[in-house]
Amino acid sequence: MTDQAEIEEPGKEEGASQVAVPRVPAPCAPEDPFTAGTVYAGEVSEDALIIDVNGYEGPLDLLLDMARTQKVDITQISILALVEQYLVFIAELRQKRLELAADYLVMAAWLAYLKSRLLLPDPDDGSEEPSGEEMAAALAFRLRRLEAMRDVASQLMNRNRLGRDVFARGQPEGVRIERTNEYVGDLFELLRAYSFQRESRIEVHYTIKRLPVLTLTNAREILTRLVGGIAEWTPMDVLLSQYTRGEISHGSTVASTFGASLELAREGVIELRQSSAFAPLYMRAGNQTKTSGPKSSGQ
Amino acid sequence: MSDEQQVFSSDDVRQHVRMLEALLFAAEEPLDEVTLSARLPDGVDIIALLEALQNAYQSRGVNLVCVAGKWMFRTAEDLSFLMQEERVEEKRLSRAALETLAIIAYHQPVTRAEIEEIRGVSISKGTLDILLDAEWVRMRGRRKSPGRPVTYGSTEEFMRHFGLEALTDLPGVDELKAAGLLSNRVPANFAVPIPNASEELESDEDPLESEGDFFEEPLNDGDEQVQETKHVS
Amino acid sequence: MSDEQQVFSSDDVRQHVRMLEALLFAAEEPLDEVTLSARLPDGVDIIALLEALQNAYQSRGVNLVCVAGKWMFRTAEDLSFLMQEERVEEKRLSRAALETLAIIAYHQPVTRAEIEEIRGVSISKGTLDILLDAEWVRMRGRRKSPGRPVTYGSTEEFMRHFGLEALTDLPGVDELKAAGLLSNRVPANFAVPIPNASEELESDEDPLESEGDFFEEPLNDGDEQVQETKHVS
Repeated sequence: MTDQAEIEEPGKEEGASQVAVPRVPAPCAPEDPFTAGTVYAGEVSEDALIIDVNGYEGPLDLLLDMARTQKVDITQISILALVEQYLVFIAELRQKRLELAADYLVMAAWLAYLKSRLLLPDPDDGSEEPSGEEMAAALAFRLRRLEAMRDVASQLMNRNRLGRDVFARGQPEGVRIERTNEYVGDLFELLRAYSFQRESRIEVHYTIKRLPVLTLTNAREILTRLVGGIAEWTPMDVLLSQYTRGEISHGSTVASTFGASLELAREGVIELRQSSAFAPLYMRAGNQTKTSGPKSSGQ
Repeated sequence: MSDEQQVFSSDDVRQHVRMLEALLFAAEEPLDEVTLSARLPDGVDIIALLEALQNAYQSRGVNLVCVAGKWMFRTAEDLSFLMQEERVEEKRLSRAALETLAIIAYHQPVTRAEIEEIRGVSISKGTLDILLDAEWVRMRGRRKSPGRPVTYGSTEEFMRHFGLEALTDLPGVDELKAAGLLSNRVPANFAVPIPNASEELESDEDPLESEGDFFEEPLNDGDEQVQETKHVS
Repeated sequence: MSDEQQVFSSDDVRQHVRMLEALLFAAEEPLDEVTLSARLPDGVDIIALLEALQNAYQSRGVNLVCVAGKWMFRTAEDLSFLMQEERVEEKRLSRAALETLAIIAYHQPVTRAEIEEIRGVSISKGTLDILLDAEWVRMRGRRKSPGRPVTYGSTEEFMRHFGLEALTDLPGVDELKAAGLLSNRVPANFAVPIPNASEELESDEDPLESEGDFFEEPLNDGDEQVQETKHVS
């Protein structure tokens, strides 16, 4: 009897929509119900779940087909007879095979309930439940509405359709869009291009200035040349003073000479000595220049 | 520029009709009155011109028709038999698709659940796809109800294909309306809404969100999930 | 089946004209008389029908025309303006075109070879074409030198477009420096010519021949050939 809840909420759309029956009876809509089915393209429904029952598209479809077999105007059908027919049909099917789509079973249950409501006198207890007649009318409404949709669908398909019965112009000329390019330029751009271009073509002779630095290579050369003459410990500053020239910065001279001296000391060409950090750095010709003994180098 | 109706000589009017005729003949798609006016001299009475042209072609092999509020020439209906060679392979619609199309056209805006309720059966995924692909059906918006399901409606292409000037031209729509058969429920007073094709959303529709929902739509509106689960179990 | 001309009532003929009209309208390509006959009832006088239809459309916005033995509807020629939508697209000049234009403006009359010498690069065929098309550059005459190359100069349109009252308004070296366009390091002998504003040919120019040269002009002046060969090798 969960169906009742559905009946109480006719607007509910979800889930077991098959039992959500409108509660107000439909008016008569006499139409020829028996032509509608014939025009449909005979494609099989995609819905494998529903097709189970002899190709019917759901319980409403089955009911509608049964109503047609009553060979009367759909507004004249006996709902009770229809309900009987449906219940018998479903019962037969269930005997043959158990796997019947749930939709059909839900409908069967609801129809069984409807049947009982139609056969028994309405309980005059003032309940909100719709009467058996209201339920029957609501079912009839749904059947007629479905039938009406089938009918108009076929009417629609039988209209003069574009591309089938009536045709648009085969060679529409369309609107031709003529594109014209209009070049724009402004004077500034023009002058800039000209100036840039002219200037880029000016032949210029460059003299590359010497950088005011003593390179490591130069320092090494100078040091190698000088060191032959210094057998005694000589402070580096004194050596530097011999070749520091005006345009070369002192810092650069010190740095490069120091670097070169480390290299030469490693090679044993000179020896270095420093008593403490930042104390004057002394150097003299290394052992290598006199003997080939082990080199020593100090920091 | 000016909206005022000017006085034109009959020669002028004849020339305006010629221009209209040329424009409509050449057009690749139906043209609305605004577009047509824009290409004619200022101040012409476009409606009167269209009527004159329509009358001139009334009995000819080609007729001027208005579909979905736009004007186009097309071959006369009674000559359909002649046009077999032009006919393109017809899309064959399944019964489910046909019914769904009719329900969408007559009941729009309508949700998937409502379609299922009318047909008494769930719609398979492919059915709506076919109709959307054919450009006969479009997603209109979302119903302001729990789950905010997508609402569907018909398209201009639908109107063009079936030669409908407006949705009120749908066959039998007045009778169905009078019979209350276009109602989702059966209201006591049978005040039934006519199909609504307007671009505007109904008061109970929300616009489709342009973001986020795109990939979930059109196939997974609220009830789809339930459906899918059912199939699997 | 039968080639005999049958006798038709005037209603029949009217209907045949309608059929012809619909066929020609819907056809995706022009149709010849044989094809048209095959789709009309046996024994119709296709030529007479086509003529009748052609007359009916004579003064309309659309005409029935026969092109290469095939029939088709076409927009009336006097209304073709309606079918055209002009769209002007603004384009900026390429750097090469800008430089060439500037050189022509300052150094005119100048030959192609001279432009190339100043630029240090050869000019592509398209560059001069663009400037000639834009009507900023014109051919003035021919240099009295071997090969008699064409000399180029600027046009009035050039002055109008770039807002120059006279060619002598083009800035000189000092002004270009002041504008920061030339650096201050340009050598003292660097000169910018004062453009020659006169329409008259220079003493070393001949007028362009109006005959004979037509097909060689404007794109194949003397040095073009040399240039091309150079490119290939």
